[in-house]
Amino acid sequence: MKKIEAIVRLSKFDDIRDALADIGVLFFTLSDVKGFGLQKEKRVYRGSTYDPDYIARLQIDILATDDKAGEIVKTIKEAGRTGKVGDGKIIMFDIDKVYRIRNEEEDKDAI
Amino acid sequence: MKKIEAIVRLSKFDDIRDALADIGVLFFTLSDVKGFGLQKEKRVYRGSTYDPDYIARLQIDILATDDKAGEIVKTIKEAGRTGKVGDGKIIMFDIDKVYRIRNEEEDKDAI
Amino acid sequence: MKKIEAIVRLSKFDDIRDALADIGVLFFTLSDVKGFGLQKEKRVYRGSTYDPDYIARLQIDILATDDKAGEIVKTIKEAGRTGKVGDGKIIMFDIDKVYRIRNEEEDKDAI
Amino acid sequence: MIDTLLTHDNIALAGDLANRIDANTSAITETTFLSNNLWIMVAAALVFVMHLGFSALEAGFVRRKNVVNILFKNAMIIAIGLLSYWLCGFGLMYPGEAFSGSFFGFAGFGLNPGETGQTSAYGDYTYYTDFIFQAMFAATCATIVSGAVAERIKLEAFLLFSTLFVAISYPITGMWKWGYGWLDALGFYDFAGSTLVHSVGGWGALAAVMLLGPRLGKYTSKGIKPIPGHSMPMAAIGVFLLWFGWYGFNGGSVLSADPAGVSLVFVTTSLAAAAGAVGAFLTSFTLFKSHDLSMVLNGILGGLVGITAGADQMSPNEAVIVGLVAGVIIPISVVAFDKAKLDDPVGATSVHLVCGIWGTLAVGLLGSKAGMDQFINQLIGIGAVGLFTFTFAFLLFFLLKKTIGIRVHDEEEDRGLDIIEHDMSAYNL
Amino acid sequence: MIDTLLTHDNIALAGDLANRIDANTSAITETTFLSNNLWIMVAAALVFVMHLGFSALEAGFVRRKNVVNILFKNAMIIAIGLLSYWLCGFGLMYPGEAFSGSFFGFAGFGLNPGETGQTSAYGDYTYYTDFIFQAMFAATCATIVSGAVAERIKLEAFLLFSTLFVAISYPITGMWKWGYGWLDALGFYDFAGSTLVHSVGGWGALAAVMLLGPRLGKYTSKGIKPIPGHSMPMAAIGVFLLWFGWYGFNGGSVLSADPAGVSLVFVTTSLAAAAGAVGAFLTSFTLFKSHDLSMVLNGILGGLVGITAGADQMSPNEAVIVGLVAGVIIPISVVAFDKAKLDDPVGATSVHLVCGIWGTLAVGLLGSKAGMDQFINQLIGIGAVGLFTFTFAFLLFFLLKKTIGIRVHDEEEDRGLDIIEHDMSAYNL
Amino acid sequence: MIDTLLTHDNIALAGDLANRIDANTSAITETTFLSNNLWIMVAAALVFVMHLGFSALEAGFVRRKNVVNILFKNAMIIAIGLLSYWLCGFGLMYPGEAFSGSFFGFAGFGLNPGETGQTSAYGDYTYYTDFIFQAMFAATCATIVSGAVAERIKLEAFLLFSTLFVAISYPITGMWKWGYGWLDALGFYDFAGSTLVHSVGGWGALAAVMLLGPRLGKYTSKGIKPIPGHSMPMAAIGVFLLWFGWYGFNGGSVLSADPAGVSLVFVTTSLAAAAGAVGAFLTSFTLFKSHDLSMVLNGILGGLVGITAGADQMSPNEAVIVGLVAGVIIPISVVAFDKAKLDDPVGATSVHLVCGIWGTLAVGLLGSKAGMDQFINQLIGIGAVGLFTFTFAFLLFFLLKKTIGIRVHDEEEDRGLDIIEHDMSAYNL
Ligand SMILES: Nc1ncnc2c1ncn2[C@@H]1O[C@H](COP(=O)(O)OP(=O)(O)O)[C@@H](O)[C@H]1O
Ligand SMILES: Nc1ncnc2c1ncn2[C@@H]1O[C@H](COP(=O)(O)OP(=O)(O)O)[C@@H](O)[C@H]1O
Ligand SMILES: Nc1ncnc2c1ncn2[C@@H]1O[C@H](COP(=O)(O)OP(=O)(O)O)[C@@H](O)[C@H]1O
Repeated sequence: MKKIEAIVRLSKFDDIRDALADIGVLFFTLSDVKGFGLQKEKRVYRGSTYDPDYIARLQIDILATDDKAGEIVKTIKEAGRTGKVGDGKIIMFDIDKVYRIRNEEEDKDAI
Repeated sequence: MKKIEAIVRLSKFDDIRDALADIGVLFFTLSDVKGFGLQKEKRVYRGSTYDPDYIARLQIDILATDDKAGEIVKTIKEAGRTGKVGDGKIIMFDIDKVYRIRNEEEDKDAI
Repeated sequence: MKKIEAIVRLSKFDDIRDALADIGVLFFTLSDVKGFGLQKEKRVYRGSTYDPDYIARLQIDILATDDKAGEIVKTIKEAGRTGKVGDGKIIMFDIDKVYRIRNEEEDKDAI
Repeated sequence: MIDTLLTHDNIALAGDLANRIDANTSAITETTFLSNNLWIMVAAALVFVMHLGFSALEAGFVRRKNVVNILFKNAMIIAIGLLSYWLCGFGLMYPGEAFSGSFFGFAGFGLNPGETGQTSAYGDYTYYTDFIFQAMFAATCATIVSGAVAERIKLEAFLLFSTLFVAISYPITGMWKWGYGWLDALGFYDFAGSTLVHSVGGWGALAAVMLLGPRLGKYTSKGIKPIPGHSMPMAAIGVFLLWFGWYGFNGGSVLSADPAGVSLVFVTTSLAAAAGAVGAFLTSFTLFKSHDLSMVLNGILGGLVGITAGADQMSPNEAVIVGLVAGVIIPISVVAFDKAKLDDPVGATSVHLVCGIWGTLAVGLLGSKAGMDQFINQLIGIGAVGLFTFTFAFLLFFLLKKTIGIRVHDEEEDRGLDIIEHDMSAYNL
Repeated sequence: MIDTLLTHDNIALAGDLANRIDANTSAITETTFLSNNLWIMVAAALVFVMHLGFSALEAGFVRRKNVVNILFKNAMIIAIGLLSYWLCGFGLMYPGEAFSGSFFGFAGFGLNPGETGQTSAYGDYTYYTDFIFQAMFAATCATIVSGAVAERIKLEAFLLFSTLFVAISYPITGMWKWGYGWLDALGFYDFAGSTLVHSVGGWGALAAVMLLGPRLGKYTSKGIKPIPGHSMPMAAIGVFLLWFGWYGFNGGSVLSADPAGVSLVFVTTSLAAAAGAVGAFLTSFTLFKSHDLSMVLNGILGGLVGITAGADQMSPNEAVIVGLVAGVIIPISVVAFDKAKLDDPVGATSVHLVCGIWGTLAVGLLGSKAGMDQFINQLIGIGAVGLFTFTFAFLLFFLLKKTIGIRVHDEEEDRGLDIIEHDMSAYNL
Repeated sequence: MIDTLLTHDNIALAGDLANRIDANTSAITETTFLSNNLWIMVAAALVFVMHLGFSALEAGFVRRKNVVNILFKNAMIIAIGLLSYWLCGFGLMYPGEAFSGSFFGFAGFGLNPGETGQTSAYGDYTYYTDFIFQAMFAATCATIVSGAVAERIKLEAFLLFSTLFVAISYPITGMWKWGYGWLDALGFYDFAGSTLVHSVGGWGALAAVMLLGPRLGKYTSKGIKPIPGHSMPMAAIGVFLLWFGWYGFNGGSVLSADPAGVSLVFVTTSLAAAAGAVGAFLTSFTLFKSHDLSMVLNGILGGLVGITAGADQMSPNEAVIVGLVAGVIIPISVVAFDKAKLDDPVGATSVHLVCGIWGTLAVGLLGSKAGMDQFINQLIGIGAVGLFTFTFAFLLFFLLKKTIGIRVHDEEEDRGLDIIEHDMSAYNL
């Protein structure tokens, strides 16, 4: 089993969610994160212009079976792309175990 | 060493924390996440009923030694269970290294 | 490739960021987390003294190539240290793949 | 001879007494003038509070990413409103007797109290009190628009629109009734502005909403996707402050501190607001099986807008009916506008336009002026003011749309107006 | 003959002058009436602001998940309060002279100003002014309960309770003193309602808290686990607004704009509030070694509640003492209620009940009415009103508990009332 | 004989009429007194609202971690302000005729209305009204300091400073002009306190900021790093409430309800605030290419502070100029203070000190008092008050710095004052 973590633009989230739904991925976990990266924003406060250093982003965590993982990555990449600096990153890594708290299902059954 | 990530109900957090304390796990990291899953909630705003898509959940991250990990998972599963859809997931995966920032302790000593 | 996750003090974040910048690490992802650990704080509300259980902390996630990872950990440890209980933890683990959403770059090129 | 002397003295004495009586009489006039004027000034300050109320309500009903923008607009509107009313609005709305019964008039730019403007000769209050009370009203109509167009309009377009709307459109239709124009001559009645202020704002909002289109993602193929406001407490605080300010809006519209008149208005205003809350509560619970705070808040406002046209003509019992009906209207109207895909984040069209129309009609149906003739006059007033205002607002927005553009790009809307137009966030660490 | 003529003329002239003097005299009466009435109306509007103050304070002192609920309750309370006072409350509280000295009376449903109600013949203000000022007070007692039962009460149960509490219980005990009932005849003194409004609300709150039980997780085996309010700024804004509104609550209770009377009340009210802050600051710092904002805010309110019974009887110096003692009481009382496991999220029982009692007793200890007799009368008043109100509230809540239930399920409480009762959140993106 | 009798009767009759006329005359005096007094009391309540305005504005402009602290300070300031003004401030500021034209005087501790203080013999309002209106002003100057020193000052040091500043420094310079001291004799003019209140607060703020140093991380080697306030809505609500309160601050400073006077002041105050918004909007957009809400909010306040010295002397057109200039000053001044590394989180020095000076000078340049002599008098007043206040504040802060310390440790500043000083957070779940 894989865990996929994608750091994406806020504005692309709806597209990504719809695209994931299209390939049958309806379950995932989302969190608010701050991305420090290439993309910069201008801020002005009381006469001083500055760069807030980070941009608000969303992190999507998806647990997936090995065979499904590639498709999920591809889907996020396509739906999340604007082509401009700041589109974000996806990582994927192996996990040992998945448990469903509700019952005794594990691993593939629990995803 | 293992990292355990559990996505749990807000309402079960206190029980889980107490249960973890009972088995000696007092240290962990918590974050607010949004769970997209089977469980749905009803919302009404200005005459339109809708589904907010997600439910607020908590993610508990615990670093544990290999021998302790199983017990932790079991504890969370028991304390976090209501039996109704939406109880959440636990994953477990291997990590290479743990460092304590305060001093030079590493790995098991740092947990 | 490695993923490094560091749980650090809010007050040390600026130092850590500057130190990371000095070694060329300008990109990372930050999130707000709550740390349950050794460090305690006193709170008083309406005549009752209590312990809020957790302390607000920041989690820094950095993707790094295997050769760079050690230096990053060292940098965070040094810049994040006060020597007092509560400085936090760093973990490191292997990841399979990194993708850049913006284009088709992968792995090292995507970091 | 002594007698004669005495009587002559008497005459002198009587003359002296008469003078002293006259002095008293005019002192009484002055002190009554002072009290009446005081009330209108206090009422003006209360109407000012409504701008805070609107700001808080609208800020509460938009998303976090557009909060600075709505506050910026509201802070500028009150400024623009006061200044443009000083520049020409007051002159357009109160052109003077010479223009009685007409469609248009102008007393000239700026303020000119003349010789007697600041004395009791001017009326129950001074010229400057008159101005400031009216000026506080003026900006209201633009604030109403502000809420309806929130989260997607370009700042410059909105500020331009507001300036012209408050400086030209509002005072012209205001003059028709309050400036003794043709609607006044006709017998149209609108005590404190259900039509002249609230519907005017509502028509402007409707025109804008039609030309702007809905917020991205509101009306999807799968149906309506509500976009909840970012802070219910802020919205609630706004509504309470509006209610508070309404005591000045309606109470001050008696244009004196007449105890019988103002106290009746306080009672009708209060009861209508309360009944509006209950009406919206029951209706929205019946329709949606939910205790929707945003509906109750709008219901209160609906009740207040509804009673505004006839606050001095209704008995307490009638005020309860007016408010109750307004409260019932609100949820139905909000849903209807949504069905028509007219996206109004704060419900300004339902509250100010629909309940404004209801309140104006109510004067023909209930209260001391009720009657067929009055009802027809009310209809004419509603229609005429609506036609003029909607046309004005529509053409102006259309012109702006074709020139500088009225709507931000989708990407900008997505990112939020706070960052795009103001380079700042409403909330920070 | 000329003389005779002249004198006859004189008589006519004198008659004329006398008429003009009479006209002046009655004009003076009217203008004084106008000003007095104006103040009571403005005071009514200020008391209205207190409902905003309560809403903000209570919203600030509850958790995020119960904010919509508390706002909904407060918006409905003011509506219900005004409407039920219109329906029967006013008639129960001011049944008329026929019921002087008695325990109960009723003037009939609805409002009936009669022939002279809207004229100066009615008093220093009109009948409608009288009604609206009193009506604004009435809802206050239910708002006080609202804060104490927050975060766990069922909405329907609360709304039912509030309606009956405001419509029946409050006016009956109010009548005992302000409606010229038996307590008034006895010599009990309660200027603006330390007992009749605040303690009444406080007794209701106490009964409710006893029957409801504490919020989940508040009193654990390991001791008290405080549940901090979600927004201190909102609570602070609420307290400032309450203080502001109190100028109407106490100042208006002079029932005229009498300069000496009202200005004294402004001073005593201000100084008591200030001293309450200082008292709570010092006491809570001494006891808890912390600068607890929530205590200082409650201390201000304690000072205000404390001075309310004798705001017109105290010198400024005495007002400082009354406020200081109230401020000292607050932290001690809050802790005592917590020790007794009576969970009151906003401190309503400490502020309104305990300081209400203190303030009422203070009239017998300090100020121009101080004395043993007065003190005993005060005790009788406190006891009688307390007994009646507590019994009424307890029985009503008990009945509701046994029928529709008064408390949400544990799971629902955990999830928060906003989602459970209102299907919405207070804060959104 | 009959004639004689008649005439004698006439005399008696005339005497009777004269008595009745006299009774009317004094009744008129009383009723005018009642109305004037009423206005000053209402104005006092409005000035009270300014403290809420300041609290909200300052809370909005600081970071989340220092919100409880700023609210705590503001709640204590109004308490301390009222109590210290009761204790000695009023006596120092209005020492009585005996001290006319002098630099210092003292009427004694506490309040002493004397025989006639609560009657019309005292003036257009009662002694207690006088006190409460003035007392509300007094605390303002400390609140101004509170914003400038936010996020880093020690609570105890600040409370000590405020107490002495309000109890001693403010009334002494206030006495120079309003207490009929030497500046009044000289011809210095400051209607409602551009200098006596706002600049005084501003000088105190400047001294404190100089001795405290900037917040950590504000001025870095890479330039200025702005520290955005945590809540723009709260700041905006604060500014609207300040504007509202200003109608009492300036309107009440007419010291009667004189219709001509107060209504002019309402108009000039409103237009200056509006022009301040526009001035700040245009200037900050020109300079920074951004629609900076915080600048527009400060611009409104700048306009209000600017008009305060001459609100009764300016025509509406002149008021617009005064406000516009103040609005233009704001962004320039804010940047200048930042360049000088004087860190003032809320812009108190720019708003209250700089615009206070501008407003005071404006009386010599515009309006009915304009002229070279007046201009010089204004300069003298600004200089004298500034010198005294700055010296007092600087020495006091210096003393505190050397004794108990005025600044929290870096670590504490980093953690936030809410946890460090109050063991609590402003926002919770
Ligand atoms: N090395 C990294 N480690 C962790 N997160 C990263 C890293 N590099 C980028 N990110 C995350 O990805 C986001 C987007 O990256 P950015 O460099 O702005 O543009 P792009 O995605 O086009 O390369 C960043 O805001 C940050 O959250
Ligand atoms: N494939 C997945 N990837 C990541 N998170 C998931 C996944 N499936 C479920 N979750 C998380 O677990 C939570 C609970 O899952 P849900 O499907 O609602 O019920 P249950 O736990 O009973 O299966 C979700 O809200 C989501 O946060
Ligand atoms: N076993 C653990 N699993 C996950 N997070 C942990 C664990 N132990 C500590 N942490 C995180 O590290 C933070 C700091 O740890 P703490 O025990 O307070 O002090 P120290 O870092 O000095 O050992 C905690 O607040 C928590 O967020």
